[in-house]
Amino acid sequence: MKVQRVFKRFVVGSAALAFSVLLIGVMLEPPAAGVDLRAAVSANLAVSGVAHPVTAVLLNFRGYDTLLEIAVLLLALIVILASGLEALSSRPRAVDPVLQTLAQLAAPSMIVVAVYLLWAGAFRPGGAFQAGAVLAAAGVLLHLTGLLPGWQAPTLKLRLGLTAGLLIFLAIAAAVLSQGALMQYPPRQAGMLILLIEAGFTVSLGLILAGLFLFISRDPGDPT
Amino acid sequence: MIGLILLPLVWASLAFVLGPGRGKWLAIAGLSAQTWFAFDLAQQISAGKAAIGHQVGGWGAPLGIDLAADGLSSAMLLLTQCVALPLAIYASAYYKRDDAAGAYFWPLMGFLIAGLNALFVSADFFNIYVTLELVGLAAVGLVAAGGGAQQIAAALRYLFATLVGSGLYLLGVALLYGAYGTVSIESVSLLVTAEAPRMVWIAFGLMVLGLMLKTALFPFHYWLPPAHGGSPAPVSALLSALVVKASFYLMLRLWIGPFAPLVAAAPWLAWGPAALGTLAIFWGSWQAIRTPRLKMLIAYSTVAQLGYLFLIFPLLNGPGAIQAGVMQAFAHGLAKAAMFVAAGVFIKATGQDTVAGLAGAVNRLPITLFAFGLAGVTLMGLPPSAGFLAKWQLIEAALNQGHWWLVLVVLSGGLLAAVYVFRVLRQAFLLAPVDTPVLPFTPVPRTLEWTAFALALTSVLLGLRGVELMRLIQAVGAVA
Amino acid sequence: MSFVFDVVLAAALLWSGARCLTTARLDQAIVLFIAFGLLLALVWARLSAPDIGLAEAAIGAGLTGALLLDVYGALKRSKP
Amino acid sequence: MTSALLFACVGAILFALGLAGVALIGHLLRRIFAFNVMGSGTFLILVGLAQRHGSADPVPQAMVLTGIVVAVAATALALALTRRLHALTGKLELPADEP
Repeated sequence: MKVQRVFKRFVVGSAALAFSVLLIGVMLEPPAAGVDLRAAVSANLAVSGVAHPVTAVLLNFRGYDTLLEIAVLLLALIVILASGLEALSSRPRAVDPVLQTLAQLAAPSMIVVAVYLLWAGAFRPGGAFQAGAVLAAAGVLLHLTGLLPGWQAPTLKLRLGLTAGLLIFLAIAAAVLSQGALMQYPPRQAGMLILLIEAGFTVSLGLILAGLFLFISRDPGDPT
Repeated sequence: MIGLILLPLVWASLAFVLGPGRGKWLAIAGLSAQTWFAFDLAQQISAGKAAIGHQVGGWGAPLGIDLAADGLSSAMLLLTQCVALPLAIYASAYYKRDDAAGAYFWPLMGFLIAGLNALFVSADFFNIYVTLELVGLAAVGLVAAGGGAQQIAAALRYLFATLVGSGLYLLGVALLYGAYGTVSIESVSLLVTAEAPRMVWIAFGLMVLGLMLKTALFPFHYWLPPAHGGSPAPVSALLSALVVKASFYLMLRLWIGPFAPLVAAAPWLAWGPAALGTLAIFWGSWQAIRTPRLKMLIAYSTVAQLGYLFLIFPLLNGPGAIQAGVMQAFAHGLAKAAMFVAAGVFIKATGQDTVAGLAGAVNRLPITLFAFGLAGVTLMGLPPSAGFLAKWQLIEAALNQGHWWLVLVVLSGGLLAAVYVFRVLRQAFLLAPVDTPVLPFTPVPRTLEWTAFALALTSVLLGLRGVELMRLIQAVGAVA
Repeated sequence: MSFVFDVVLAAALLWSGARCLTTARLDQAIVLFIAFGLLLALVWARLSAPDIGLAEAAIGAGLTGALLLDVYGALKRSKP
Repeated sequence: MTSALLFACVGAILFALGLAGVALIGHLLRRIFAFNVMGSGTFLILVGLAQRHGSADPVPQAMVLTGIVVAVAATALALALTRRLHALTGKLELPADEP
């Protein structure tokens, strides 16, 4: 049994080593002739509605990926809910009151930071992802300091918030079908539409990421 | 085509907003509309349009993401909707109102169908990765839903298999982008024809390996039986009929599409999948013959039946091979869905999941048993079923190219299938032995029995309407 | 000069990744995993990808790290 | 050799390391780490290889952002299932392969 395990380790380990050597070897070879998308991105940046190339790719050129991605995120949360949750522990968390005050002060400013990041994403690094992450961090902070109880079952309001990002995105993507294609934003309104999508995205992303934490983070109920 | 992606996303999210256990009517309505869309699309393509495309965002590849439906993808779309709709009707009667396992069934199923449809029409390597994850995570969620320790363990095993599979695929995508600077399938096809550095060979190998893991081809099948055999019946049916077919479709699509120049340069590559497929047929059938549990028997039968799909790879140069593969996907999809839902009826009625527990079922559940038998006819490949047509096509293609041993594999696989199907039927037709007490018997909703019957009947009757399907798939030959 | 920094960064990233998978103690592995995420965020900054750096630090290291620590705490509490 | 190519090579090693880890490690939390190391390796290859000769390329950067969110979703899901398994069985490893 033990010999078998050592043997398995040896085989898998040397296979992994050989594979990485091979991979590095081919990566050092000169590349084939290909496409350069950098030129295409900068040529179309002006009509994309945003000035930051990464945001333009994420929400306009390859916005369809992002649409499916928020579906993946929502899906992960639903799976966690579906796989069954432990009952909430009745034990209160022991928290320092100083920490609580700090968290109370920090949470509103984190929301301000999130809004700033969302707005800044149009022309510099930042955007819905980062803003949503900050929102989620605010939620986690409030939870850890005992100010926000763990979520038991999602209420209707919460479910609406969780899906808002996907539903707004779907609605806008389908509404512009009259332009000829899914997600074909008219260049003039593109900036506004993208901001709208990003706003919904931020709220849902924040709630989902916070939800990942708040739904998972619970102890098995006291066996009484 | 767009409706087939947007509609399930919409009903899945709305079903989640409505709350646990709600949304079945939304799902059934949505799936009915989708079925109509799928038929409409298939009709347009068989009427002569070779392929229907859509440029998302109006940018066009390689900057944007393209969608494209040809005969092959539209056939898969048709299969997906035609299996999903009866399964939704079945599930609406299967899950009781406050069943914890069914609380989030509808949103999960919606995302699964959306992911499958999006996968079938995507023409972008990276976009396909996202759809693969959507399908994989939804499938894992369905396995895990409301389950006990065994189901959670099966879900975790499945999760790691599917994540490693898509991880390998994603590395392939990364290498392709590194080699060519694009992930549009069309652009990559042109560039591969011009020049294929070694990096592209590795990318191809990684993608094929990842997809074989996701399709549970022997010896990567280890995750399938616990996941498919341990889930509630509607879930097992969705997974066995559709989810594993998606990664097979993708592998076939890559094989005959962008990477065809590589395969042409090294034709011996095709014998790898075929050899593994052969082993899968024998190993899966053998396990199905041995296992005491009914749903495990059906799950192992899936391992075996998936093997046939991979036998077509050495034959792809000649005519008829793609048709044989897609026909097998249809036959197995419909028949396996029917078998799993029939098994669900047996389990609901008798409260146990063993082959032995079926004794005397013929008097109580004749319709369900008949459905199981019909599905078995398809799996064995007896005329006039779709399974017969698939095997006939496969044998014809193999004989045309002089690979007589493939014929032997197909024929002996059919015999082995007969052994495990008759194992179930024999038990069911036997009267309950006198010395064991008659098991308690709960009546089951009629809907459950009739949907099983409808699925099984379709799998047999499809054999009579095979010509239309063949003509639809012909449109692939033109594109590839 | 900056290439030397990159080599050191690469070595640190590899070391933390490898140690994270091989160390015997679970709490050390979690800390190493978070350190791996933070080093990775630095790498993204060096690859002129500040967006990914921000996301990696916030989601990859931050949120996943918090989740891991929480799971670890729960595991410890549930042991008799 | 540019820095981008250096990080792509690091990515290759990380991928192989993570893959070996997923194959060899039975402990579920550690297996989740291994999966994440593998994913990070892929992301480094995607961006590093694309930028090996030149300036920043926004397309793979956007893809990696998408990939990171998907990976976090998968990680959270795996953690939740692991925790659930632990609550039900008290174990952090999957039961033996064949019954």
